[in-house]
Amino acid sequence: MHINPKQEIRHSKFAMFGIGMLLFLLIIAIFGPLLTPYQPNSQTPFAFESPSFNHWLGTNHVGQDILSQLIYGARTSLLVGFLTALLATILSAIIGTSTALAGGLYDKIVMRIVDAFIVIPAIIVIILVAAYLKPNLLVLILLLALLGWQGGARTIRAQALSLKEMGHISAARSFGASNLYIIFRHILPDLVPILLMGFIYGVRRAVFMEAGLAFLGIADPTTVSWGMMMHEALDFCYLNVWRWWLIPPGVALSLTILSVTGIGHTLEGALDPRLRREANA
Amino acid sequence: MPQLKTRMPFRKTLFIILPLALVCCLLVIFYGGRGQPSESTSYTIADSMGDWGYPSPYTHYSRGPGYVRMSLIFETLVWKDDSDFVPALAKDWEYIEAENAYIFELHDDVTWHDGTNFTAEDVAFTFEYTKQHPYQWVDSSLVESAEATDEYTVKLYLSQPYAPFFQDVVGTQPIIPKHIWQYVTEPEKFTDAQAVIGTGPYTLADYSQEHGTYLYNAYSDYYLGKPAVDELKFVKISEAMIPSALEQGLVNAGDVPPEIVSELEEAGLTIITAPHAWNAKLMINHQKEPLSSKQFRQALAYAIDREELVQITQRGHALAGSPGMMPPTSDWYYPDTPQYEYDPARAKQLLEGLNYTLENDYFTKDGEELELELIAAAEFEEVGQFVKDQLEAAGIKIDFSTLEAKTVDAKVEAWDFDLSIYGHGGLYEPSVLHKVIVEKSFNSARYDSNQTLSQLLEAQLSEMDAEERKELVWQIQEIYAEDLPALTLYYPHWYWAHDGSVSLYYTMDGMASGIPIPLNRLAFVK
Amino acid sequence: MLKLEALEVSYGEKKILNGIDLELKDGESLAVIGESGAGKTTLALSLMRLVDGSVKGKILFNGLDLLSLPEEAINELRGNRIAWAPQNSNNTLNPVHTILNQVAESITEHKLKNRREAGKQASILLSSFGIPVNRFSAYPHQLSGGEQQRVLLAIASANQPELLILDEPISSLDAPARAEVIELLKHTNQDCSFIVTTHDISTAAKLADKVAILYAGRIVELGLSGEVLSRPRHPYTRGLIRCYPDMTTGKDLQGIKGVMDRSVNGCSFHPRCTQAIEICRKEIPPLRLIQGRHIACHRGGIIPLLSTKNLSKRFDSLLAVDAVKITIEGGETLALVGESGSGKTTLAKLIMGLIEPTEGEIYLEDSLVSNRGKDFYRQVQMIFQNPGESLSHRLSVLELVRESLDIQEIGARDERDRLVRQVLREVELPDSEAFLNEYPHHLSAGEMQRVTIARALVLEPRLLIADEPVAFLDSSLQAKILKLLLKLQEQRGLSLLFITHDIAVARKISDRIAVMKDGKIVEQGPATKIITSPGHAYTRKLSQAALDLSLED
Amino acid sequence: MRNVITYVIAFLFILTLNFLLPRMLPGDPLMAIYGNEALIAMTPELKAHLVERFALDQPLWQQFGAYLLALVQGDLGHSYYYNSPVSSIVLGRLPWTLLLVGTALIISTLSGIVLGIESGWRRGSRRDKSLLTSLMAVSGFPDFFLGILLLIGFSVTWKIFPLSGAITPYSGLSGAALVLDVLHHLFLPATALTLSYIGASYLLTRNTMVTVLKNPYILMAKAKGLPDRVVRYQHAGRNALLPVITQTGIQLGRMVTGALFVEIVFAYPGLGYLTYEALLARDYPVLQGVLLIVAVSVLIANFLVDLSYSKLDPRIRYAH
Repeated sequence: MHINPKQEIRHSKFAMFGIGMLLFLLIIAIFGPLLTPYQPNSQTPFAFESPSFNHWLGTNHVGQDILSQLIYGARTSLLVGFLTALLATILSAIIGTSTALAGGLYDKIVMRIVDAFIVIPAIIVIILVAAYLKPNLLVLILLLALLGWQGGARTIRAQALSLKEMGHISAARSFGASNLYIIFRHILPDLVPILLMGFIYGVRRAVFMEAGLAFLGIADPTTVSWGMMMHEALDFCYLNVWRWWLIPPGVALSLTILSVTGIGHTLEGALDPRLRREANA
Repeated sequence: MPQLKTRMPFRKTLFIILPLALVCCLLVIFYGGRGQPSESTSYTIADSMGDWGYPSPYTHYSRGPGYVRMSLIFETLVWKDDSDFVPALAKDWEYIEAENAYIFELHDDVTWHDGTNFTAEDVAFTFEYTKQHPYQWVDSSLVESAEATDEYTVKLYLSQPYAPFFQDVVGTQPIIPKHIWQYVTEPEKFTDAQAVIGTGPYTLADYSQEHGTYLYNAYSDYYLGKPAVDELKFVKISEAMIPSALEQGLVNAGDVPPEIVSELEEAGLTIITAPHAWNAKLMINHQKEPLSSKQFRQALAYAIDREELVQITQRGHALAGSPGMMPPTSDWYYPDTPQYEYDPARAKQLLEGLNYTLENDYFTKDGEELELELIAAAEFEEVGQFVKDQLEAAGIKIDFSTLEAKTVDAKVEAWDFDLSIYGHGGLYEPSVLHKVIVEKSFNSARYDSNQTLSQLLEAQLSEMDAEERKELVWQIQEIYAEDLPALTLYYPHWYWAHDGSVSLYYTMDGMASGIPIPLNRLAFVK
Repeated sequence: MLKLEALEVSYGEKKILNGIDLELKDGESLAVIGESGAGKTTLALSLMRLVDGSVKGKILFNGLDLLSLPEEAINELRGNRIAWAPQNSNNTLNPVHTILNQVAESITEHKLKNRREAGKQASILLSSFGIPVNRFSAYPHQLSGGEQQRVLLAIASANQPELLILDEPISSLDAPARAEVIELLKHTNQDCSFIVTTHDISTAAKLADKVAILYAGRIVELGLSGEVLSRPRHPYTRGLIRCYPDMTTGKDLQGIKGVMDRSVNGCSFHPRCTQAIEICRKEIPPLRLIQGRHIACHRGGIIPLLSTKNLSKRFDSLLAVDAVKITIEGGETLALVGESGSGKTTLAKLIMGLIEPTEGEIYLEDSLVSNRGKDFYRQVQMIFQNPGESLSHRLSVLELVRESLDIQEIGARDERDRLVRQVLREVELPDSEAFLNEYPHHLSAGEMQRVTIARALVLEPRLLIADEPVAFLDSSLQAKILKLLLKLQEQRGLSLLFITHDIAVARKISDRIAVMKDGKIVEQGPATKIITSPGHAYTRKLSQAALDLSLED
Repeated sequence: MRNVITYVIAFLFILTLNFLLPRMLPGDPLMAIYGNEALIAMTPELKAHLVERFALDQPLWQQFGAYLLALVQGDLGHSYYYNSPVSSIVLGRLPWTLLLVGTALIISTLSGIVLGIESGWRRGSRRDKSLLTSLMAVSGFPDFFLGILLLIGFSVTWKIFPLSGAITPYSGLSGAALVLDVLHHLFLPATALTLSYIGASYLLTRNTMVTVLKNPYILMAKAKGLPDRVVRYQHAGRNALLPVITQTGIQLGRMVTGALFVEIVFAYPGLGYLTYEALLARDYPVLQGVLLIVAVSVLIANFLVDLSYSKLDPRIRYAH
């Protein structure tokens, strides 16, 4: 099985849209401070201003520039998304491959726990924890990552198990290779596409959850995020301000999730040989 | 012979379900039914929380709206309208200074909702009962004993002279029927129909906790005559939707955010403004260096532009705070309270007087940078941010973080903070000053280092002469503003909007012990 | 009843079927044989109009053009008048329905609307295909592969179709069951026409009246099954049969060189064909009736590479070769068997022109051989009986093998050396400098024989005459050399005239055998036939001797 | 197949979390109970009384043990804020969440399956492409954002649907009119949920369809002369259904959390809104109770799905 994710992605409009959009967001997130004339947190007496040349998306209830908040919100979303997904993917890779290779009691116990976590609705646990702890961004990322690796670990374990049976790995073993050597030299490289997909869906999940928690108002209120903006804007939706206050972060969030979904969907299609198109004689 | 299974019920079911669902959708969409028009008059009040507990004295939630729902059923001896105390169950009263007691003449034509006659026994019973089972809003130790001198006369002996006795005790304590409650040992768990038998103008017809709704029917044998509104409803509507609900005519009244007021007025609704009885304060840890210095606290007051704060964080919908705590609109307000007009230069002067020197934007002392920790709950995030910005502009570095409200409470109570932002209501009756300045409650300044102030606070509580008391309260405000154990930042404007079918008003000094809600039961009676 | 006209099926650019013409009469059965990827299944499915690709041409079923029928009409035919039974593999039966339901479904769809009745009929059908009653409510995964196959056949037979298409129908059954099921199929579907696709020649032989050989989407040979299978006329058919293990031949299995490639121009078999000429590379041969057989080949089928007519040689009074008429076809191995002194070697020498014939002619591809020039020897080469003798002891291996190239003046020096090395590798000899500089007397017998083979092959001849090439070798070397010859034949499409006294060896390597006695060919024919039912007493004697010998060893 | 032990572990985890979390917090529980405004009006003796009443002065491990014991007896604790047993509060709200989630789950799963079957049947066709694009786009919208859009559009601006709640309170409706009233209120929240979650079952069905269609039994079914619809639904669809059913349990879990957000937007009186209110009122007993109930329901649903899956797939049913 040799899959070239690059090629698959290049051929999918969905994925190209996703990558383009993500890159755009990434640039905005990185260069945000250069792009915005305002500090997102700086209050002014000019509250609820309609969009104008000075404030392209108007101002909110304490006179903060909404566009600046939107741009800084991209930072939060992407930071949470990428960092969480990275952590979760690393965790799932370690646990998935180690259980597959080690087997035995370790495998059994870990997989039981993994199964249990899969059926627990993660966001409920997170809400409960967040309600008590009011986590800052870093704690939130850790929390999301801790609750987000289990599904991935299962997939990776399954994949690693089938890889393990493959000839080149038996061959490596017959040369006396250690588990570590096999993991790093043979299994991990073959797992890259699956890890990539896990990562992509991890990003989606984390972005979604961060926004949800902020929307519930149980995220760190000093961090500007899209969910927070919507949470605040919803309180004022009896005014017309929702048009430039509530809709933009919602759309930004949706576009982010959509673009990530696009990439993930394409990768998934590429990874599942059964889903690939082929003429059968 | 094995049975042949019928083919694929799934698909067929689907073809039945889908059109059915479509029809339902259409019905639902075109269904505009908002209830049939009824002949009896009905009044609907919107509330964003909805549920405020079962409206018996022991089960309503301990916030104003809970009391309001209870007060439609249970009455007090005296009550208030928009300008003064008015008779309620008691038609007349008299203070006997020698005995430190009140004699109340009761109405003789009052019946409980179950038809039983209301008598002085019920009143005496109520005050005895609260000794065992304190009613959450009234300090039962204030009444030494209650005595029914005849069928419609009751005498209450006070344990000490207590100026706000009407406001805090007899104007707040709901009277409960002896014939029902004498058998109730666990009033907090008493939630059957008997628990809501009172003397008030309304009887409870339905209460739904999950929908957060209440339905009241007029009590036709009410001693002041059958109430004008036959049916009273409280419905739950989320805060942001109340303006729309008012505009769409779904509800008759509700509290509304300030931004929408002018729009609602244009739409023909009546707007009423609440007195400024709630304030947000900058809590200062006066137990701790350098905040234990009065000059330092004054410097803080000079450094914060409270007018600007109102403009930015409240979008102008508030009054700037008075350092004496009592709002300028209050009768008790001391007109010459020191105001600490915004003056950063003065603030710097004061700090320099305390041996601070300004280096690189921030003050330092003995080489150490002056940095204060500011904590606040999320609801004060904007205010906190503003305070931080202003203090930093004045050279005081601020480490601002928002915490879970409960954590803030805990840290403040343990003196584990420098500055905090906090809010409380009740600024009607000066007795609140005692509570929030010297008492050990967590949102009190707990400031007992000024003996004069402490004595004045005690004295005003027991001063039964109104003019004398006002003098004391003025002095308190002056000293408080001078010492600044805490700094009032602003008093927000609160609005209600209603359609005018009932003339709602804000009760003088708030309903009962100070509830800033314009739902006085008397408005629905006349 | 069924007529295909210029049927073409393609998936995108890829043509799977390419101009199929076929006709099937009522009650007739046709087997379509081909290796995997030839397009058998596509052909079967296109008759059901179930291929995804684009279909051109015509499929006439009792006058109805299936390709132009509306979908409802074709659904009316499918499973009803035309039925299809695929090879059982994983998930051919729907895993979530009981087998009874799956059989009954077909009946309710077409014939009986009453479910109960249909169920009854389905049960009878299943019983008759040997499914026990208690299995009727089973799900497919609970059945064995053989049972599943029977269910599939029952489904296909459910509505007594007029045409039954069996796609590799019984390969998953074991042998005794096969015979039974074939009987059953014939019985259940009387008057039904069959089309059987298979790669299994014996099934074809048993089930079908006619066979069509499919190669790369084209029919290359079509005829009565007995005839085609015993006397294939298309090079591909012969190759296919050579590949097929069979109880009767002794010859080792041999493949066809190369792999199927659809993308070639001209005749799609030409890259693998031993007799391809220029036209084969350019034009697609049509399926023509040639001497009672439909063959698609520019050369009219397998051509005779070399033939002799009335060839005789008299040494004084001895008629060493007496009016011999043999034909060696392209790519085949003809074994010339006889005792020593029967004239075998003389015949070989005559062909090679080492001695002049007394009478008779030799034809190389239909042209009379009169003057043997270099051109002749490039096409015909010989390996001599005694390698030691035929190798000059003065020449090194390199010089020995290069000699013929030198003589033929092929290529430059470098080119010749390269060819030498290549051919040495082909005959499994080292091509190292050291070996190239060896002299014959340093070589073992086996090596020497390989060198002679290399020397013959370096000219890339089409016919190799091997005169007792293994007679001087011990048995283990014998086997190796024989294998090598077969391998070379498969790779290069060599024709072999293999001269031996040992009929057992002949049986191992030849397609046909000619038996020679006293200068005469007393019997010749397919190896199978000569071995299993020898017609001449002498042949019997030879076989007997070989057998005895092996027993005595 | 997950077995019972898996669910036991999951259940224990949730229990432990429920107990551990409140212990990690600083502060006076009384403050959380009555909130700062009310506490001003409280007298010290009342406070003492309340502390005693709620046993807040006992060491935490005793509360912990008591909670466990109570749980066994079906007691989820006492809401200080609502002043009633958590179980009764939760039970009062549960039907509305069930109605909302149930409706959305059924509609989104059924239509997701049907659309997925239709889409997967002719992969790459225009219909497939437009379905895929639009459903992917819709599922990119977070549920609460969809809800807000619907609310602002249909309730605030066009005034077609009610602003909040699950029924018109005290409208005096009964019978069919009441049902319509409930549906009228249900429509927008259910739509928001359905739209958010239809994508998942659609995509899964579609992908499974693509795989299923490559199976020889599809060809076999066509060869029987069965009409397209029968092949599509009875043969392909029926097989494509299996993984979708397995997903339903997980989907339910996601949807319950989705309902939480949607209920908040529409002030729909279900468990989600209760959670939100509990968050605002810092009513931790209710918060814990709701989350416990929700998590356990999701566990049970998953368990039931696991069980029913074996009923649906004969390969598993007869495997042992």
